Amino acid sequence: MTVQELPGAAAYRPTPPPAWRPRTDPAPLLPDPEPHRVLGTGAELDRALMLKLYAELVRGRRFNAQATALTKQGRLAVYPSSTGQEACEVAAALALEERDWLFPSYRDTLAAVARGLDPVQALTLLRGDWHTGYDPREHRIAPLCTPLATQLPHAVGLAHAARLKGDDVVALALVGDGGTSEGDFHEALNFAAVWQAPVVFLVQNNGFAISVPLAKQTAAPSLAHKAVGYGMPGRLVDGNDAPAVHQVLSEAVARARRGGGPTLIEAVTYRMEAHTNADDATRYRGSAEVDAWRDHDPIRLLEGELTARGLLDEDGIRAAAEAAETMAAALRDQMNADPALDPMDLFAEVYAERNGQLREQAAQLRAELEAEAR
Amino acid sequence: MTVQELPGAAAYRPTPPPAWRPRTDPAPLLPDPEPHRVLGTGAELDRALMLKLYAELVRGRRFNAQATALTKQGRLAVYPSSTGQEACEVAAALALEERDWLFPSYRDTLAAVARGLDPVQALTLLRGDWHTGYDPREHRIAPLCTPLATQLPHAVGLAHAARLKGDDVVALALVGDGGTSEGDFHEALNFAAVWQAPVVFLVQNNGFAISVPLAKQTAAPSLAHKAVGYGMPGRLVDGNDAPAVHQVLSEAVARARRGGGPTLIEAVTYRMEAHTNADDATRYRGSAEVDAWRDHDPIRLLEGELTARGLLDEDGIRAAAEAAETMAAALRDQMNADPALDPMDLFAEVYAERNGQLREQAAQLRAELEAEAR
Amino acid sequence: MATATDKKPATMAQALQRAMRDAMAEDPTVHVLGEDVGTLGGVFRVTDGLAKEFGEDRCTDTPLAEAGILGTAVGMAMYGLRPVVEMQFDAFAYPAFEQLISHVAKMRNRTRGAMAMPIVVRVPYGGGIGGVEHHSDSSEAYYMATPGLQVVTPATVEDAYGLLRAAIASDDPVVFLEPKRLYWSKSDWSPEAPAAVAPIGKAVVRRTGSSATLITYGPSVPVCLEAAEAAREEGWDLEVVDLRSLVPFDDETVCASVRRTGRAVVVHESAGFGGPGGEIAARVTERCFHHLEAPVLRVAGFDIPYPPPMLEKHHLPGVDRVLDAVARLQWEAEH
Amino acid sequence: MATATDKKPATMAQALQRAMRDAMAEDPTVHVLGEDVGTLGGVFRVTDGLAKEFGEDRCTDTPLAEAGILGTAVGMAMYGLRPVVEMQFDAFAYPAFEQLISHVAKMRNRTRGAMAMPIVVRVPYGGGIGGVEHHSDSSEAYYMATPGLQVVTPATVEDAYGLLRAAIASDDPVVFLEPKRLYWSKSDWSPEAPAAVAPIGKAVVRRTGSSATLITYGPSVPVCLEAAEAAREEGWDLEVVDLRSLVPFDDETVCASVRRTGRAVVVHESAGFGGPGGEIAARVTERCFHHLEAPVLRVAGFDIPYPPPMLEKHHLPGVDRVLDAVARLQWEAEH
Ligand SMILES: Cc1ncc(C[n+]2csc(CCOP(=O)(O)OP(=O)(O)O)c2C)c(N)n1
Ligand SMILES: Cc1ncc(C[n+]2csc(CCOP(=O)(O)OP(=O)(O)O)c2C)c(N)n1
Ligand SMILES: [Mg+2]
Ligand SMILES: [Mg+2]
Repeated sequence: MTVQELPGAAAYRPTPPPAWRPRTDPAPLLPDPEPHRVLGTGAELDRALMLKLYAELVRGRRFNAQATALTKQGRLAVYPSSTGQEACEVAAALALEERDWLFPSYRDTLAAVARGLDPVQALTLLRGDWHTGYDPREHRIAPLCTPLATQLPHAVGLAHAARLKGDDVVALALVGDGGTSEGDFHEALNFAAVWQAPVVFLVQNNGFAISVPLAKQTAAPSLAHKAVGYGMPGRLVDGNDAPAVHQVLSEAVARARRGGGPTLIEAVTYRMEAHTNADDATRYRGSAEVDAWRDHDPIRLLEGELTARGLLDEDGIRAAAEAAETMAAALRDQMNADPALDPMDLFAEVYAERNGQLREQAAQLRAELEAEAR
Repeated sequence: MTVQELPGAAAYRPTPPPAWRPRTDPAPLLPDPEPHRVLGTGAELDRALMLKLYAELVRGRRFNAQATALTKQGRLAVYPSSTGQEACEVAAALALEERDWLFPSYRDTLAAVARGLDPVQALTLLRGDWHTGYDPREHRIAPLCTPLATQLPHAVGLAHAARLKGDDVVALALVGDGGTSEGDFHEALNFAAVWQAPVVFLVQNNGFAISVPLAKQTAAPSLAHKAVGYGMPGRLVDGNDAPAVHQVLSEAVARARRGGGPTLIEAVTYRMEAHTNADDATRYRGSAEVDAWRDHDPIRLLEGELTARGLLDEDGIRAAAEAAETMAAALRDQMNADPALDPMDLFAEVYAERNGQLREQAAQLRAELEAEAR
Repeated sequence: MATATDKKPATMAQALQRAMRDAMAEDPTVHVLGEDVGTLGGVFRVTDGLAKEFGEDRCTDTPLAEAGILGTAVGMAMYGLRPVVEMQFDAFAYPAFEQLISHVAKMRNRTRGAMAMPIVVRVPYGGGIGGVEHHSDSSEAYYMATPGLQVVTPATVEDAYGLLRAAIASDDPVVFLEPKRLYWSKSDWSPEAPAAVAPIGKAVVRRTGSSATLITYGPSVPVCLEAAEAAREEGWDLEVVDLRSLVPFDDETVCASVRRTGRAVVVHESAGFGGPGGEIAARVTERCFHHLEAPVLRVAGFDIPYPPPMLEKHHLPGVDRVLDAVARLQWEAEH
Repeated sequence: MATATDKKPATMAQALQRAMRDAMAEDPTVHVLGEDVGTLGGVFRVTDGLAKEFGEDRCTDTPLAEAGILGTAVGMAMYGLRPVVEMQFDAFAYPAFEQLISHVAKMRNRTRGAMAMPIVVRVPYGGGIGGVEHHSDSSEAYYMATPGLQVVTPATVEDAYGLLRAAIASDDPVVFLEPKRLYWSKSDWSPEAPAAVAPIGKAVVRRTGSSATLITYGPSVPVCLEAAEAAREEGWDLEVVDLRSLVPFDDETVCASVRRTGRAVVVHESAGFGGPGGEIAARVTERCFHHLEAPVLRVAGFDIPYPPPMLEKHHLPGVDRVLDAVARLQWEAEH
């Protein structure tokens, strides 16, 4: 299936594909490049890795479902689900070494959890008892980032600093298709290429930035083509083919680690749910398009292939489902407990030391709280 | 001469050229693309146009020299000379129709003057008696723009508005090599491509952003390649070959005018003088590099070709030089007169109507001025 | 004019939508642009239906880039259009800061009036909606400190309509701050009935009183009105001034009130330090010093990054904090 | 310590360079980055020689993109470095606004202290150097209004060194505002002699006096000192307080002075409306109301875009305007 054949392709790709190549180009690039795939190509598969990917995909989908359910129960303020995009989330987490850094966006709770972060800590931001719920240095996961694309220069700076220090640490930064339009995307990729920083940029092209389809976002033949303008390699991958995403990411990470510089990867995927629980996706896309993507579902794809190859059987499927249920039940229980809140935390860590006015204000709040308590 | 053979090429191009192409690219782009040329290629030349270009180049160089001299005499606060880049400046002005718009940067006084703007009005900003010295709407020249790359989205917005209105107006925006690193460059090109706005972006790659050479600015094989990531055509042109710049610009303007959308053009040129009169270029580049570029001087190139073809003779050369001298003498005289200044102008046109505090402040200044006058 | 039967409850979000719709219908140069403003009608539905009614060229979903949005709006204004730009949330207007400060605010002055910037930048602002970080900033201090901008914020449904009409009609740029938590506030103002344009630069006395003046705007207006009600029990008769326009500032209305009451508290949600309240307190003091029985006090958000949803209620200035400040207006010394 | 013979005149630009050099020598995690800071040594030569001495990895010419510079500095700080970022001019810091407000200022708080941001953002600011538009903004109000930032500005050569050392040593972000027109001001402080670190958050009384207090900072300090000299002829003995640190604000020193003198004028170059003076006047009034014989007055730049070079002298607060304000401090009523 080429990108043009994907469900909703019209929204995905400008039609007709624009003429784009510089005059000095002796040969045209593919106007509709075929993304890299593994599943269905007969490529050899590492069984342990595939089963791990599979288990994490299943767990990830269940996690998304549980988190969305928690919004309905008022246990989360908001949840931007990555259902449909689990292959990207999980592959991102698994492609990294322990010492590497992940720079997630607000949609990438799952990548953080798949990396091993405690789910409650990962969900703190969206529950609303604090902002970042974990120590980024401990987990080498930067704060889930809301201002779009602003995490990308952070990843570059960190990777650059690590390289200067002689550490072979790689930074992987996640961003959406919409985020590629921001100035920070441009500046980050340019710095990365000039500094040959060990950083990998993964664009999850899920077709939409809230309601805005990719065709209104860019006229480029693919987001991977944006790599050209920075002098770095660009890769296009089927974002629902978990082994493919893992492979492309792993290659890029390895390349960065051995001093080969940054890579831009576009993973073509689809956001199956609304932007967040607060969004109404029916306002901007039809259910036929969503349904068509179900045929290209990342779990279904991997499950089908592994089953066909005899690498996975009914038992394995059941075991993965059960493990996911156990995780979900535990998460539900944990999230059903009210978090401990201390209003005085408002003044904690604004600065290393409270200045005069913060001392005054803290005293005021304390007095108010004491008066209330009386 | 390929770009690699240009003087100072090491600073111009990263060595070795980085691998840049997306995996789906079936054929490599030229890692060191050859810029488009006219002079020396035997192409047919339009005599009237060539002589006009020639006269303007000579006038332009003289203008730059005069303006720099005026800084020494304290008649200009600062002057960023475009000596060495006259082919770009002049071609930009001549490639536009009367109804088109020019969006110059702070270095492009010459383009504005070559378009017909009164030199004193064009120099007002740099003399310092006011900011923009002319009515942009009257001349269809946006204010000379200092914050880098910020004029690019303006050009896109104007071109888009014109197209919506049904006017066949094209906007030409000028920016430097350094300016391509700014987020506004990225956002402007992206908007232009998505909207298919009738706008042309001309990057004058003069090798430096103040002291920073291009190799520290980008790792791309050429700045023209940046077009790829926006889905627009990219063109690379020898920026010292005036007919070539004019040709490439004219084609892009024509394309934009007939609804074909935006084009990005990189013109490879060289800033022969310091960044401004206040800069000391010896701190960051050797005189050998500068001298080598004299062989590729835009006036010399055109003069040589026109003479060789018998389109220009000694008389013609003398006439152009004399016209330039006349212009310079007039400019000197005009600029030697102190501009009329009215301090009360501070409060003019902050808003359409002065608000209360501005009325108070204006009254205060008026009282001060009256007290001084007594 | 509206008849009584036209009237039905309308929300502030609807009033804003109606203001744009009426302006677009009257003036073909009015264009709306921003992220998700077209098909979706904006994340707060403030532009709902505009793309359908006026076409995507008049109400345009842009690429996701705020500097690009405002920068292209500058170019559109240069060609004679009147762009109304939506920034999705307060903190997401920051990428457009350079365009706003260095171009939008200065263009008329730079060009000696040749090129005005009739641009409205709509910014949903403030907290109280349970938003996660970066969704609840009160950024008015940045805009107030920038000569060349007008800064306006409605507190009522009627003013939302009237001020936005005035902002779109203004030949100078307006940062139009929309209090997010009042988007769904209602009144019996009818979106079907023609409504008055509210003048920019005029504060309004929302409640008359004689003991002290509460000077406030936007999301804090309802808080102050509630506080004024509660204060009656304590024997204070509070006047509430809704500034509506931070720039230009209506010294006349504010000072007339303070001279009468002799005491004032400025109330806003934005952080106190370096916030609007400093300017307001300072200018009221400069102008009314000998009428003041006590220093002008300020009740504001704490000087901290906006808190997470579960803690925001401790940060936001509420009725009690307003009353506490009123109590500190040195009544004993006088009474 | 320095001996008398060490001493030779040094400029503020040299003192700043020396502060970075000393910090870089002492602490290998200190990195300087910005446009033209390497080979050229910065357009004001403040980083002169650092790339040569410490290598290009420690003092780095970046691509031309301010958000990228500050954004990568955030990442470097995440990995334990202490970046010192140079913004080339005040107005060219605006593209980095989002990174500054949404990340630099908030990161410590967002992460409950796990991730501090020991970043210094050096911003040459203010006018008086004949710069064309966009080269003379006074942007301190924006930074002051942002909780999480410290905002510091030296007025003397010694403080330039001492405050920059303190800023680099601070675990929290500092916007370090350098008054451009004082870059070449001199003192007999020797760049070769070790100098004291000046504490952030402490104002200093530059001149003692009893009639009234001039509260000022940065480029306006010399103006106020000159005004104080001139005021002697009129019989006023003026105290001059140099704030040095706008955030944190030294209420103690300022209020002690105002309580003593009973009168105050805030002087700064930034536009008056919404500028630092409002906050300062308001907090001084809140804290010293009953000691005040007159309202705290403000002398500031006009509320206009910064003027072109030939007109800037009419905009900048000078000695006469300061004396006029002092004269308006209601002396008759008291004397
Ligand atoms: C600078 C900025 N502007 C606007 C927003 C509001 N916003 C949040 S998510 C979003 C859409 C992002 O789309 P995309 O980058 O494709 O990521 P996705 O949500 O599809 O994962 C927008 C506009 C923001 N968070 N930050
Ligand atoms: C946003 C912004 N950042 C920094 C500057 C300061 N500055 C002025 S010119 C310049 C170099 C520009 O280089 P380039 O874009 O190559 O243009 P050139 O000067 O070579 O014509 C810099 C850094 C500025 N004007 N605007
Ligand atoms: Mg998306
Ligand atoms: Mg250049």
